[in-house]
Amino acid sequence: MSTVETAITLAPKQYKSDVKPVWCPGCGHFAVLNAMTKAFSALGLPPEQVAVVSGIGCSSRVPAYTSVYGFHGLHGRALAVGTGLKVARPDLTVVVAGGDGDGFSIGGNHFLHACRRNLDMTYVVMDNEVYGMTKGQASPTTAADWSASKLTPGGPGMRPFQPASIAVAAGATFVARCFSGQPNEIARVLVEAVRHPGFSFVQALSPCPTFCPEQKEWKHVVRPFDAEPTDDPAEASRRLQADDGMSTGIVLAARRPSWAPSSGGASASATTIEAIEAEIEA
Amino acid sequence: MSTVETAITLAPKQYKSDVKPVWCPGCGHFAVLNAMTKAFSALGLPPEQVAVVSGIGCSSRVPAYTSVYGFHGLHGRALAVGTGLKVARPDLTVVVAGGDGDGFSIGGNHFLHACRRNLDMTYVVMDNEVYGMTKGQASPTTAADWSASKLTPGGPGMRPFQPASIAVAAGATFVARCFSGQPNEIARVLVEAVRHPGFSFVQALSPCPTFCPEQKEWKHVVRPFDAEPTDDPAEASRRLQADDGMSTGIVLAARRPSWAPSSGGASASATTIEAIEAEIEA
Amino acid sequence: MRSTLSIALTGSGGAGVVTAGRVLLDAATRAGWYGLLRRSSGPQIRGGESAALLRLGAHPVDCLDDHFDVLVALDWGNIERFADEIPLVATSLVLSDPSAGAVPAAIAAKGAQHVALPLRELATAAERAPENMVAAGALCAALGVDAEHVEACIEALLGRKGGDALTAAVRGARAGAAGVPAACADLALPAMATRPAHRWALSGNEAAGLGALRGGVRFVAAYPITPASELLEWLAPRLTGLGGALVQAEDELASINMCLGASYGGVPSLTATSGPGLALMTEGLGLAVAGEIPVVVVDVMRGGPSTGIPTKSEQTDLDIALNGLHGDAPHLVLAPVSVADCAFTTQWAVHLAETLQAPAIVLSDQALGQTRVVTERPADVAFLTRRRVASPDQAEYRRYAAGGDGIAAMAVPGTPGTTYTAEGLEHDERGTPSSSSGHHARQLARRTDKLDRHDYGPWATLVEGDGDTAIVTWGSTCGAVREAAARERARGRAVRVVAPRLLAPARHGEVDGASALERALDGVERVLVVEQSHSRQFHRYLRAWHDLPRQVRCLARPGPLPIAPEEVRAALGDWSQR
Amino acid sequence: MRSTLSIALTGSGGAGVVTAGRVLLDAATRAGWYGLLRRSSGPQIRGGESAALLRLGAHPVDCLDDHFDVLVALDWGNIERFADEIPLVATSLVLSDPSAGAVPAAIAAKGAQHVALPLRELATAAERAPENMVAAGALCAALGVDAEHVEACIEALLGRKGGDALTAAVRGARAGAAGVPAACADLALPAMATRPAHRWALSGNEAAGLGALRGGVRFVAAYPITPASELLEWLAPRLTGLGGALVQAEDELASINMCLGASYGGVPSLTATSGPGLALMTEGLGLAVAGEIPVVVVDVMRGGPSTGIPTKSEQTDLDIALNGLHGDAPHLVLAPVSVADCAFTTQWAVHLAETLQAPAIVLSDQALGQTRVVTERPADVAFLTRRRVASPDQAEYRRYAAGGDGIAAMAVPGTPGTTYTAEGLEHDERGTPSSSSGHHARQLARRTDKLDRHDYGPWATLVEGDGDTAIVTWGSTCGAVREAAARERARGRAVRVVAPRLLAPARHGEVDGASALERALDGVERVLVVEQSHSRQFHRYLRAWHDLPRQVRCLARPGPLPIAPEEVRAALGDWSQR
Amino acid sequence: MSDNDPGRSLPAFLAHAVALERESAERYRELADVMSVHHNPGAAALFARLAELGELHAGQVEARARGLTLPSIPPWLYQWPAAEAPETGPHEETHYLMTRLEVLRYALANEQRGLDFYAGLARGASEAEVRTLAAEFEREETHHVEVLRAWIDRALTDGGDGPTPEDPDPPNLPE
Ligand SMILES: Cc1ncc(C[n+]2csc(CCOP(=O)(O)OP(=O)(O)O)c2C)c(N)n1
Ligand SMILES: Cc1ncc(C[n+]2csc(CCOP(=O)(O)OP(=O)(O)O)c2C)c(N)n1
Ligand code: SF4
Ligand code: SF4
Ligand SMILES: [Mg+2]
Ligand SMILES: [Mg+2]
Repeated sequence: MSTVETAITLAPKQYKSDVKPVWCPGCGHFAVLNAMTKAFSALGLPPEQVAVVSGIGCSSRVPAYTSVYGFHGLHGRALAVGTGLKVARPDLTVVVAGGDGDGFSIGGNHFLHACRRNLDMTYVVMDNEVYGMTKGQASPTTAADWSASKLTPGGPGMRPFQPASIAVAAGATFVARCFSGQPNEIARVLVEAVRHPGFSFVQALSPCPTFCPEQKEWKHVVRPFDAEPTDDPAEASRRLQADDGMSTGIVLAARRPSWAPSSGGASASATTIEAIEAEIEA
Repeated sequence: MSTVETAITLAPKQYKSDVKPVWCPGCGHFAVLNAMTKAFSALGLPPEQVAVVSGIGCSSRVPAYTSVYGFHGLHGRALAVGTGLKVARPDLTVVVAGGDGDGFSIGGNHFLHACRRNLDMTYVVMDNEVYGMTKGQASPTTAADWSASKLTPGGPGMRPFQPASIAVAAGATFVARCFSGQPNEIARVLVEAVRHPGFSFVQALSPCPTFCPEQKEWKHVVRPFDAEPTDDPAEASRRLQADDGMSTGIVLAARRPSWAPSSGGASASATTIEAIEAEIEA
Repeated sequence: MRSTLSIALTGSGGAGVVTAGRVLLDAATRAGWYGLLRRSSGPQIRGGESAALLRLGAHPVDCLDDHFDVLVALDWGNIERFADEIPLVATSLVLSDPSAGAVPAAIAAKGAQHVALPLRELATAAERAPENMVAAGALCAALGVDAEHVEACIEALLGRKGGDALTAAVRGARAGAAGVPAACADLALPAMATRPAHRWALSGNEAAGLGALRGGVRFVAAYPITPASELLEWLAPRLTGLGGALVQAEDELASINMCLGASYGGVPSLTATSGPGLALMTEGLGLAVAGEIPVVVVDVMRGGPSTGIPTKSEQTDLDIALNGLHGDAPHLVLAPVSVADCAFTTQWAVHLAETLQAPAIVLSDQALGQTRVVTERPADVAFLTRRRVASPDQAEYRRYAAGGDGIAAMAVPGTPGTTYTAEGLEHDERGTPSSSSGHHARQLARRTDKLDRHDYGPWATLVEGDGDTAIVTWGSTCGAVREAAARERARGRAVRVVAPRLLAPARHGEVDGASALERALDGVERVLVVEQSHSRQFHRYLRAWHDLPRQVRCLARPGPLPIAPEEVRAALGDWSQR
Repeated sequence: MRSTLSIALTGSGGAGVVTAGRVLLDAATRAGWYGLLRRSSGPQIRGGESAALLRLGAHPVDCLDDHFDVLVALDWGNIERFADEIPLVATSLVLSDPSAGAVPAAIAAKGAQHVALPLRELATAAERAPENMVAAGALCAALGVDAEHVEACIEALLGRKGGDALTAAVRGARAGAAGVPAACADLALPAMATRPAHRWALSGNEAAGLGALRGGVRFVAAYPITPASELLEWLAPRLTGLGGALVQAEDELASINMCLGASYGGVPSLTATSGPGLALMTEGLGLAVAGEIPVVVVDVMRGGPSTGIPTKSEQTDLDIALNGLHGDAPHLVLAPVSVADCAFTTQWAVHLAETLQAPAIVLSDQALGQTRVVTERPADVAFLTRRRVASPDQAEYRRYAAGGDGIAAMAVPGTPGTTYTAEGLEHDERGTPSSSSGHHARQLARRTDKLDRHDYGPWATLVEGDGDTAIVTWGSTCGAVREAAARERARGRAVRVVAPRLLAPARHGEVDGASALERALDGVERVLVVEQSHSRQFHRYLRAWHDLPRQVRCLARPGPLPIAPEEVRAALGDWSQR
Repeated sequence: MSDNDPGRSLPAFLAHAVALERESAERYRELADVMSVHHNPGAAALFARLAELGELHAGQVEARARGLTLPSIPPWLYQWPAAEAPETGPHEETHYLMTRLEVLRYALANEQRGLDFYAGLARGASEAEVRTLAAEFEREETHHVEVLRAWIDRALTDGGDGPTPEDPDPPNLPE
């Protein structure tokens, strides 16, 4: 990110493609996209070594807007795609991105199991507490009394999903929250997240002015966590439970071995097809 | 359980059907079945007012072994079926039952959302840390180094899923753990769970001697939680995180409104089909 | 004088195209005409280019016409995107404001007449009235709609926005009416008796919702997806009003299984989705087959495969609806034959699912679901049979034992003496799991036969006209096909239209080995199959299940452009000369 | 002397039926015979009743025979469950220990000869040797297998259990051999040259696993399900050995999407499942179609619908495999024609998926997957084409643009200058989402044509014999059909057997408008369709996609009982007389 | 919960005695069923016999309670020395290949726990009536124990069933 570009270091905008986002002007997702490109630049990653994988939703449109390898998959299945990719190609930097509906509603199971599996990849959820793409229905993170959706006229009527707490309980080793109003801070967190050896989860609060104009207020409410990141899940969980969901920063950065196909030391006798065939000989 | 049976009180065995379980002798699931019938009896529930809903697995065979209404559904979808049933028929006592594979692997998403929705029903998971029905593969709760399954020859290699912690993080209002070696205690917990006005989750440690003979040791390891149930999720979560997964008893019993279709006060103008049709008149 | 008039309004974000189109439709309705309004838009959530595609007429209209008589461009933003969707001919008028720039090549190439409509000037003169209302006012005036109707509609639509917006809109409409270009002189539609009773205005999605309620649905669980969400949004408050419930589920796996739970509990249940969601529901539907649990899924189809083209119509979920369940899983598949028929077909689907204790899939599509029509009040048939319920206190209740019609009595939880376990494993008559070949064969046969042998009455197949040439079609393409046939008839050529409303069980209504569809084709020598699919899904369905006459042609074309009446006539080709 | 011999061993929990069957098969193999072993069991996890169903022969055998020559009952526990599965005739021998009780009615009714085999006595005399080994020893001796072979097999199978168990087993086998009842005198099979080279013993599941590895699969993600789990369990350690990976996923939605991620990453990927799991994968398969991502799914079919009959075979996932994807979603569907062919067909499926950048479903079933055969080493074809990979550093890489064969070059992440986004929305050639009718039509056509026009070589359709009567079948029923045809030919009647190994694209290999299958039926006047399904899924597939001769009969019967050669001959009926 | 203390009131004691016998009989019946499902006819027959005897004893104890109003005690409030009623055999000690000798030893352990339970009350109950009746039940249980010992001896002398057999077959995959 120096002013003089070297051959290896690309400027953030070189991580953007020439596809113009269809996002509404004012959408928080722009800031997350920008932060992502800044983080890739700061990390000095060659674009071809990075893959951004997503599901379906406004936020999930992000891969096409980057100049790295992209995968715009199915609603809710981004983490599964990312998992397969990372296991098959551990050399790549895999960033999975999407929305709160994609990740916590239909994709909730993969979220749980990705946290547990602790593969070395990063998951960024642009949380606007709404289904933007399908015209403003309540998502798992929507407030119980948000009554703007015709589908839930009286509001969803239940406690919002708490992504960071659940990530910790499910075994994520890196958990952070940030806000699209602070893109450079997102970039910083993303750099840490990508560097973290294991599964890193970043909840990026990212307003949807179209369906949730009230989220304009967020900028007045967010504030940094009042403590440094901990490496103790129990402590992280305590902090998160005491929080109103609007504190930002890295909460947890713990070490735990990442899952690998051969973990536990499988005793693979045959290492060639011929050897395997020999076992079948009658 | 008085010697003189009254018309209303049925003995536990009257909640059993005449279908003989196919479970292996020694399976922990017998004790959970027995505890369930004891709980129904202690609660004085008429069998026709109770529905037991399950998925697929050895544990999920339980509905047919009871004399109440039963639903043996799809692998992983029991909670969704239970949710629909309870919303449509709030007058019934709905108990959802199944295994750790059914509930935490394929069914993980419904588990998260059922905890959050907090409908007034009970979910019992017979946790044997294995897929019994499909011949002993690792489940989410299997220890990282359990190498008895050919599918994961070196062991699953990841941190086991922590059902109770996740339930708390996801918003369950009643969380308990018990052990099939103590069926009367399970019955007690189930009675509390059914009485709890909201979603109650009971993790019943239930050994699978066929695929996990080592679980015979569990009886020497389980012990009651060293504190009374709390009504504070943060405290429950702290206790669970400090625990090795082998303490039993009710951990959390909190109050939070149960979801109801009209919660939040939907403004339903039309209350007859005719009135609705009148709106359509051109 | 023309009997229908087709108008396209286009413009980019904020131009108010959709509202103008709605004013036009509503005003024409008050003037006694029928009509339909279809919307097309770009991928942006807000502010994208959009088009309101209208057709108004002296009689009910079920499809867009081959071309538009008038295109009113509020501006030219991204008009290329709609060039395909708005066919114009030499007699068509293109109305636009010269100050918005010259007519772009994509439109100019169509060779229509260009007419200046100085929207900006008129609007500015009317104290900055909204241009879209100027356009609406001008069009209404050209059509011959009384100003009184126009203003009443504007008030009904914009009333809640309050005074200023409303009066500005009315000013705009008046300014437009005053400024109708001379070239628009012969756009007038025949005068009608105004405001007839029993005329309804609704979209196919709303109609399907109404059908569900009429059919007795009181539980819905669903997950939002385009273009089905509006059906659900329409239902949500109304279900609550009727004492039912709608659950927004965490995903489609949950929605279908929640429906099964509620239906098991005795409450008729429904979910709505589109292709990707249906794909997630097939396992649940299989359980509904095996466990004999009534449930209805309305699939509002969109362009496929995969995420495909979510906002556009196609008839390509036929394959998955018919054959997407694993195992031998007989179930019901129905398709409405018009926008308004979404009400009847959905109501009937609920009735059949409940009566036959089987899942029913209703194949609507974006073109039906999101098109708003003004039409006669759709039929409300009072079906007599309902779910067969077990009587209490039976000595040996056998859930899966049935008499001659193959339909077993289903106990409702809460009933004493009939407890049982609903079962997705193969089972004996009591429901106890069994892998015996005898139990399997008997239950398979019963589950098939109860559907095949049911008497579906006159609704199963729509048959219009006669003659030895037939056009066989289904779903949303029925509109264009019926219109094409009408045009043929007007030219003195007999053409039969055959459209199954009940697609599965395909071999229902057999008489002497001939299926209902085969009988509808009695005496037919030539069949033109019309469908909106690339892989000829409907044609393959017909071949697989029915014996067709030897001469078969197929007009199968994918979405998103609708199939037009003249396209159908063209496909008849030399058959049309006979 | 008979050329094949069929033996059923039955017994309840702990009787060791399966192990005895395995000893018999292995010993017969060492003696130079071919054979197969199928297992059938009750619903208990352990200790349930089970049956080992064997057929041994002087030539390879691909199916069970019409009846069994010998039934050895180690005990009579729950034998009724198997009564259907073990047809006996008057010449069959029923061997059982009189001390286990009289032959139960279900067996006695079959009219076979009862022979006393005093298992308990022999076992006790042999110092409490295991009875199952006594039975195995007796049978091997009756067949004429050298004791040396028998003991070598026992050692190979039980060696790891250690000394005592092993010596007891050997004692048992010897005692059995010494006690062969006189009635067993003519069970001997023709003597063979022993231990021939290149003979393999494997189950269909293992064969499919081997085919996957041979095809280059190095990534597998899957969720356990009967009867596919063994395929995965076989693969897990071997994949690791080859430097690949197997991920046990949280569910089938995850497994298919993990495979897509790995395949997108350039690594050939596969998953295996059964009906319920396949139902959960169709959305992912649709993405593989739209995004053109190679992937293979082996569906080991079991009885349906829903959870159905998990342990038994049926061919009823054909519908969902062919038509279970929403939208127009052309893909590959293949079916092995024998147990051993699971290797070739799976390998070929990987090759085709990779070459054509499309998902391939391999339809195996429980009868193929869980049957162990002794056979010739299956072919290992070295296919030349592989995934077409984009070359680095392109000025304007267009992922979805292709030349004449319709196959675009797919960039592997890590390659500089070819970054792109794999897309499930409809898109232009670059992959940018588009709802244009032109892009849609072109991509749909290309995705269809690349499959239809590919040259599949000689493997697509198995054709055996000639004549104007054909039996058309697929998958696991090929064994019985080929045997029935062979019997017809032995009687001097020409019968053609036609079995598509490649079911979709159905219209591949067209010459002058005739599909490969239609050409295989050239000159055929009568077709008997044979399949194991109640709803005639294969028959409907044939009707939908191909023009059949006018005379068609159909032998369609659901599982779980296998279709036997004589059942096929009976279905030929009067056609067999010509 | 002194109301439920079997040592402090005769009705509470009898409630315990009834539950002890009933639950034991039900468990034996359950085991007889599961053994028959798993084709262990020998074990199934023995468990069925034990269930019959258990039902008989339960009937006898119930007869002793006739005329009294017993407290209605929820399962978890019985004051058992361990998790379950003393004569209720634990599931985890059963397996499908159980020999008859193993079944008898299993039953013996159950009866022995019953005996110990009554013996404890015969000495330690605060209520005299309870002590008397407990002593009587103790004698009854002693008899059961002796009978079982005799059965075991007989089984041993006729060779028993030999060592616990091993299932040579792999398990099954039902779903
Ligand atoms: C299987 C399936 N179900 C439903 C949909 C419809 N759908 C598309 S995006 C979306 C929600 C997106 O919300 P979120 O992930 O929060 O993203 P946002 O648009 O808010 O950024 C839904 C429900 C779909 N595409 N596929
Ligand atoms: C969609 C689907 N996938 C997989 C299966 C196979 N299956 C049946 S039961 C089971 C696991 C059961 O494990 P668990 O829930 O822990 O129950 P247990 O048998 O251990 O009591 C699996 C994977 C299935 N029936 N359906
Ligand atoms: S709808 Fe909301 S989330 Fe979607 S692009 Fe617009 S502002 Fe962003
Ligand atoms: S396999 Fe395990 S879980 Fe299943 S019945 Fe047997 S012991 Fe129980
Ligand atoms: Mg969102
Ligand atoms: Mg389990």
